[in-house]
Amino acid sequence: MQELINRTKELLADGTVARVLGWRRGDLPTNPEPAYFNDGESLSEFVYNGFCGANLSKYMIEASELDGRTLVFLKPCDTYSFNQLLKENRVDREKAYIIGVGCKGKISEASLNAIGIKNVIDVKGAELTDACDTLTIETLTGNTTCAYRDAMLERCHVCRGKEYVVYDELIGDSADTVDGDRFDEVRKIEAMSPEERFAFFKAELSKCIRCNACRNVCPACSCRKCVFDSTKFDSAQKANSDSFEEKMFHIIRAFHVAGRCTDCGECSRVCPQGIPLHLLNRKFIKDINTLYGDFCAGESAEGATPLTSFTFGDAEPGTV
Amino acid sequence: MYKIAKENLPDLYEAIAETNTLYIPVKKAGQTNFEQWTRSAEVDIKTLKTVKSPKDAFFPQSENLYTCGKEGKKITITLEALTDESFVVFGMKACDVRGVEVLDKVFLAEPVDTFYAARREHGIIVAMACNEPELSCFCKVFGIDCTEPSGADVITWLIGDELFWRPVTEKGEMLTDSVKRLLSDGDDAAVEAKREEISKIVSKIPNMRLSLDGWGRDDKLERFNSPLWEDLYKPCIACGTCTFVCPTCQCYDIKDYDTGHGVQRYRCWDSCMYSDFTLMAHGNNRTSQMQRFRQRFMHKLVYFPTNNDGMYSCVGCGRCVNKCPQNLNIVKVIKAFKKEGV
Amino acid sequence: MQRIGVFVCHCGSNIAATVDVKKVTETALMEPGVVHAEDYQYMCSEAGQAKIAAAIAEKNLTGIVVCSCSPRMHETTFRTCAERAGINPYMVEIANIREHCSWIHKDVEEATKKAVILMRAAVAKVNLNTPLKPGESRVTKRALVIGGGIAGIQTALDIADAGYEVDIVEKTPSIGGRMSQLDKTFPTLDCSACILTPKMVEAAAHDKINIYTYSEVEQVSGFVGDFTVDIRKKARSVDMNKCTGCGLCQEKCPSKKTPSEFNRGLNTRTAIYTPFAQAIPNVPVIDREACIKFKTGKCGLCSKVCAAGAIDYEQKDEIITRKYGAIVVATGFDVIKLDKYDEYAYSQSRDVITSLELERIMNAAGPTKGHLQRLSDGREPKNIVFVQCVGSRCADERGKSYCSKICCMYTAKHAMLIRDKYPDVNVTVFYIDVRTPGKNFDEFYRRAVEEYGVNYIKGQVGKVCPEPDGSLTVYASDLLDNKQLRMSADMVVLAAAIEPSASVRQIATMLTASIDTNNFLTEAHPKLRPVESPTAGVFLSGVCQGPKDIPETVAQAGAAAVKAIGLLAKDKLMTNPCTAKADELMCNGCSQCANVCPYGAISYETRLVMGPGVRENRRVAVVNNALCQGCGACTVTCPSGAMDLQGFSNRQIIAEVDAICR
Amino acid sequence: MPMNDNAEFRPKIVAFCCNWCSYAGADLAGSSRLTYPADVKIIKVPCSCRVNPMFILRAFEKGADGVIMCGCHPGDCHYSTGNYYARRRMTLLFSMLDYIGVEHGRTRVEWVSAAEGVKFSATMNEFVEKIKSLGKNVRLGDLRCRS
Amino acid sequence: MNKSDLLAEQIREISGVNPKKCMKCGKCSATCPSFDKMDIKPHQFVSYVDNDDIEPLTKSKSLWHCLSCFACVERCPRGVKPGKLIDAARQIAERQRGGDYLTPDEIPELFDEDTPQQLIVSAFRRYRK
Repeated sequence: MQELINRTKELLADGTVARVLGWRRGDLPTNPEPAYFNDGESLSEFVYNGFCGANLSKYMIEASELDGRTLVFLKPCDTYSFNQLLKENRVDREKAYIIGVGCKGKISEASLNAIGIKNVIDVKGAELTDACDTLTIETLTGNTTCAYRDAMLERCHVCRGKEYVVYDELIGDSADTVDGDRFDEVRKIEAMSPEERFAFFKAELSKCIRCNACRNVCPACSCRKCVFDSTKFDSAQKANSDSFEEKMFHIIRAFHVAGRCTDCGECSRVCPQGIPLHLLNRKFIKDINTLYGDFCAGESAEGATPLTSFTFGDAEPGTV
Repeated sequence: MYKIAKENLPDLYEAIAETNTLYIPVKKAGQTNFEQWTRSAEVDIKTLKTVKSPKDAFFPQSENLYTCGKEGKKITITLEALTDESFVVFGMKACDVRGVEVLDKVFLAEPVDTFYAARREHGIIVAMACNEPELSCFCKVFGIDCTEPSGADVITWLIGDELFWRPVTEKGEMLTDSVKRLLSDGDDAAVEAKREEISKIVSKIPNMRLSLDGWGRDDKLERFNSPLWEDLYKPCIACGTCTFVCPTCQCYDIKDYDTGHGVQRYRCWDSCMYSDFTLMAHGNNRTSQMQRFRQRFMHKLVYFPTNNDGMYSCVGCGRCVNKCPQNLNIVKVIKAFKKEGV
Repeated sequence: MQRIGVFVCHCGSNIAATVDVKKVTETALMEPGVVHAEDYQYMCSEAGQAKIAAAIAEKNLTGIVVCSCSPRMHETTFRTCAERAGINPYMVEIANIREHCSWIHKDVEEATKKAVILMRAAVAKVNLNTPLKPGESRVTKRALVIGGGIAGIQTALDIADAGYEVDIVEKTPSIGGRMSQLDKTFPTLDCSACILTPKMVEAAAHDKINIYTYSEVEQVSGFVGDFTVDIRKKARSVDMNKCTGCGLCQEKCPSKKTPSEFNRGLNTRTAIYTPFAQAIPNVPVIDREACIKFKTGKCGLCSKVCAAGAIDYEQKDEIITRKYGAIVVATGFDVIKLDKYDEYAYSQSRDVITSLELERIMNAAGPTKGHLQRLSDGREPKNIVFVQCVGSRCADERGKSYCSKICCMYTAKHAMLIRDKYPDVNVTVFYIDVRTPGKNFDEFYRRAVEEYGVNYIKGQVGKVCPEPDGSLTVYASDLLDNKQLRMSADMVVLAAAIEPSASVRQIATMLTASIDTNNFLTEAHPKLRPVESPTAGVFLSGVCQGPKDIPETVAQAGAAAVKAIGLLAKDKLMTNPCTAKADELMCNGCSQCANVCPYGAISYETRLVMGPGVRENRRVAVVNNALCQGCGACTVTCPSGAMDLQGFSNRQIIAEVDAICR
Repeated sequence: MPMNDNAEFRPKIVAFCCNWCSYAGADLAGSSRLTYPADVKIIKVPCSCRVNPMFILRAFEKGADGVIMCGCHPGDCHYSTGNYYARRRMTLLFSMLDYIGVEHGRTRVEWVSAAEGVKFSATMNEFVEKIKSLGKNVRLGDLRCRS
Repeated sequence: MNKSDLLAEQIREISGVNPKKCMKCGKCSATCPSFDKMDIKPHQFVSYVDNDDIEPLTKSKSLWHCLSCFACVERCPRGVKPGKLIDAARQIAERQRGGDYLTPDEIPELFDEDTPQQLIVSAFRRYRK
């Protein structure tokens, strides 16, 4: 982390960048927040560790409107999101100074809660310089430890790799965190009967409270004004009606990012109701890969997406 | 004081549900929220905080106001009936109950919101003391005692293998009478011991000692004009999570739904985080996310107490602390101002 | 709020017998926005239209719904009627209660119910209609003709005679095309050169015609009335202005081994060459791949002998960019390759030739000076066999499924000419069918049989075997005698199928003109618009559209010219108003819509966007109305819904969906 | 609306037809008097690529029991490429509907040319039968529209 | 369907050939090596099948003169493949006679030195199970 701060101070001092977009220490060890730093002094609050899961690429839309370059820290998977935004002219490459930061998998309080660890006062073992295999945790009710892996976000278990597709420089090491196939969950659902599938999604989606966090955090959902907020389609964007609206919203949300979704997993990370929203996005990714050839959104900032291209012999609807 | 063995709780639910609609924390697809009880529901009264607050029981996320029907050129208008049957909300925590009191200030003041008033009249609150307050809790800051919720009709404590039950209002007594066959006499001492135990946990939680210096009705424009907001709002992604999980957020929007045979006019929660919040024909009076972000906290910590005898419209439940996608929350805001000494 | 009038047509009994039109009319009055409804026997009649006009005037109608036959029948009628009565034509919608209702349902109650729903959907749509105005675009008064064969020449002449500038682009060094390779033409046996050359000269001399030979179309952008075309003028290495056409360079050129394209490779040409004597322009080109100077840097003989100093080895390709209002494609044809027809021994024996090669052999300016002889040994053949339908009417991938149309006639011509000039040569024609639809065509064929003694045998040739003695054995059927024939021949002539020029695919892509599975350009309508491409402003002339003989080609060339003239005669064009439109405030400038636009109608601009609380420079999508054809692909690609289609807007379609589902 | 349980189930079916091929195909079915059930109601769109997945979901939300989209045969699109995009969009959408447990067969795409009146009619007959066999759409509808 | 129609249908099925595609050019008969020995010529075979006139075919000597060289199959411009029709008719004739499938082991005993090689190959092809 100190290396990051030192390098950042240099870049601020020599005028290469006007500001820094990174993470600020929270009031608890588990809740750092995305933040801008305008000078070397404020960097004393800078933090980068396992809890810094937020994908900062979407903030670069706004930062592209500011004067001067913004230094942004992107994890390997975040660079795909940035590249996709670049492809859609939503960010300005010239306005960004990208430091690719190492990633050993991201953890969250919610994941700790899920394994019964609550009220976390202090955590050791989640720094980039740590081995990141065990977390030593102090809680309100006593001390405990757990495997780093067990506190990891779902997306890190199926991480696509630690490649950076766009950057200006790289700092820090990454570690292989993969221990699953990212389409396994999708396959599991596909193997269910239609009735089971319907029951599964009904239970999950009926929890939706239409807070729009999934949409607003999504780097592919970068519309200035979402179609669900416009009057053109006459859709209620904030009322949960427990019948069809949620399904419509989630299907269309996933459809609109099909071929553009980099599978960054932010939607599932932020859902207050723990809906596995990535399962919808991944279904499209899996279909696209199967039907139209492997495609990885964000890998390149050029070229058409699967839904803006075609071949003469494409599969017919309803046959797959 | 009464008590009932934990294993007999299903009978209690059944008994309550005989004469009331029962809302209780139910676990569905991994998350616990207040829902209408059914025999097959997986009741979960152990989870401290439901994702959404029980606010829905009195002020649903969306509810019909009236329905216009149309046949040919004939138009009919049917008002939505007011709640006229009693219901019980079981397991509300002290902060949640205070949340309802905050809503009362808004909806029961003139002009009275009849939909809300009817629900308040027919609703019976069975509150439950918090067994294990969490690190994100800061109810004490607002004078709430989570060991003994106030404002409820019945207070309960989960102690060991038993649920202790104390009716405190007339409504509470009536409900108690209807289920008395399932209850036995309880012992105040056990409750006092439990309260003591809980208080010890509370004393260990740093945020319970949060200072509200400078907030409340004294402040006028100083905080409003602070440059700190510009920095604080930045990570906000303008989702409605904080407002939708909040037990006191009371803003709503009124919309029409075209059913094809007419129109349903309904209201649904709105969020001050949304760009169309208070959008009017001429445009919006808060045009930036900073302004909307500021509104939320100024409202809870300054405007509301100013208008309501010092009552804050935050109850320290800490749901927003847990759920904000980017880890922003009211505690951080309070701390930031404290640190800057504004 | 609209004031809508609903007009329900009985269509005699076509609708009224199955749909209770009175009921539809009454129900219409209940619909939101409807202030008038009436029914009538024939809405499309004068009287019916008068009723609509009267109602518009009396009730101040702002929108019209006509419940009648398919909009494909009378939408224009009713729109025109509305326009005359003073409301925007695009405020009219048709509820198709005939083709989609009364004609397919029998039960009156059921059909009436459906008619009511279709009416409702149309009313719901009209409630959201907005007046649309066709845009205008300017017309560049110049035409481009791609291809300089007889089709292109004739089209260019006709357009030029009407007073418009025309450019011809021809990829070979001379105009003239396939017709210049022919010896005589059927059914009159005119000398091809005698009738073609004057046309070539006329085109070259015409002050409105500009010819680019040895040139190719490189890029096309724009749209009807306003195409921008890049033409690559390949380096000729000879200065067109200086060259006198004396031909000395060709005489002296030491590189003489290149097969002559004009003579179908039957003889050779020099590296600096004009394809044929009457070439226009009569200026040679240097084939840089064959030229010794270009290959080795030595030689330069042509430059030395050229008194005019016209040789320019340094010349470079030149790109000419020009604007055109209309484009005519006249890219012509080629004969198919026969390498897959081993049974006919085309690649094994030099005495098995194609008909086009025979044309060159028969031509006085050809490789044999017009003397009929075997290419293997120069002997005059005694027995000639013609094989019809080689690769035509073929179901497999070796050939073409279609009939090449011209072979029957030219084979009769060849047979006749040979028998005329060499009466002792035996000529046998194997045919499957003899197809002679055309003026004086069958008479021509009969003359070949009756007067010239050509031996026509019904049956196909199965194989041709070259024998060691140089003769050819032909195995064939005689279907009428139910015999198998084995005959010896000195020469076999194959009527190879014709196919569109290979370059047409690329040109079609550039023009976004559609093409069929055989690479023929598709016409806008097979019967009613046979010389227009579906792409506005692009016209078709000659064999690029389908097999044709010379008279047909010339006729079509004239027709294409007339269509082009009709376009060029307009000062401005009205464009389809149902085009896409981007809502600036919602547009992200993400460029996804441009990816799916087949017309390149979407571009991006950074411009000041203003709205409630918004005042900033943004990159936004801009639709060129003249280019947009209104397909709507962009509207679905756009995630924010910023892109919408006028006349078929999201809200309109949703209103129809809602009306139907309610 | 009182529902007679004994009444035969009459599905609501929305058919999106492109202006150039399928709408004309439907016209041809009409002029050839080739019947198909009145349950099918056609909405004209310029091209199959104009059909937004939201239209299809909207139809279901508002009470449709089946939605079919017809366009020019691949390769014959009036706008050259529209139906190719439509094909990919619908393939993915249908697969997603299947994934969330909606009965297979409530949605369909069929390519119908202007000359295929017979095919249009046959397709619609088939589709109505299929929807009848699937019964009322309960998985995607909005209860508010049933009142 | 009468017997002859049924047989014609069977032939079409066995051969996988649609005789309707024939344009009557006669190219099949043009190079048939056994043409002279055949009573019904290859091109006629197609029209017999097309006319559902099967009886004469199954009795025809042509069946046993066809070498299955498949020149007609290769060269037919319409993909009608008369050779396959003959082959199919031959199978039907075999079946009518009660002749059963041969096993590959039986075949070597049945041919002598004059048997063309192609016949052996086609026998394998035809009589395999």
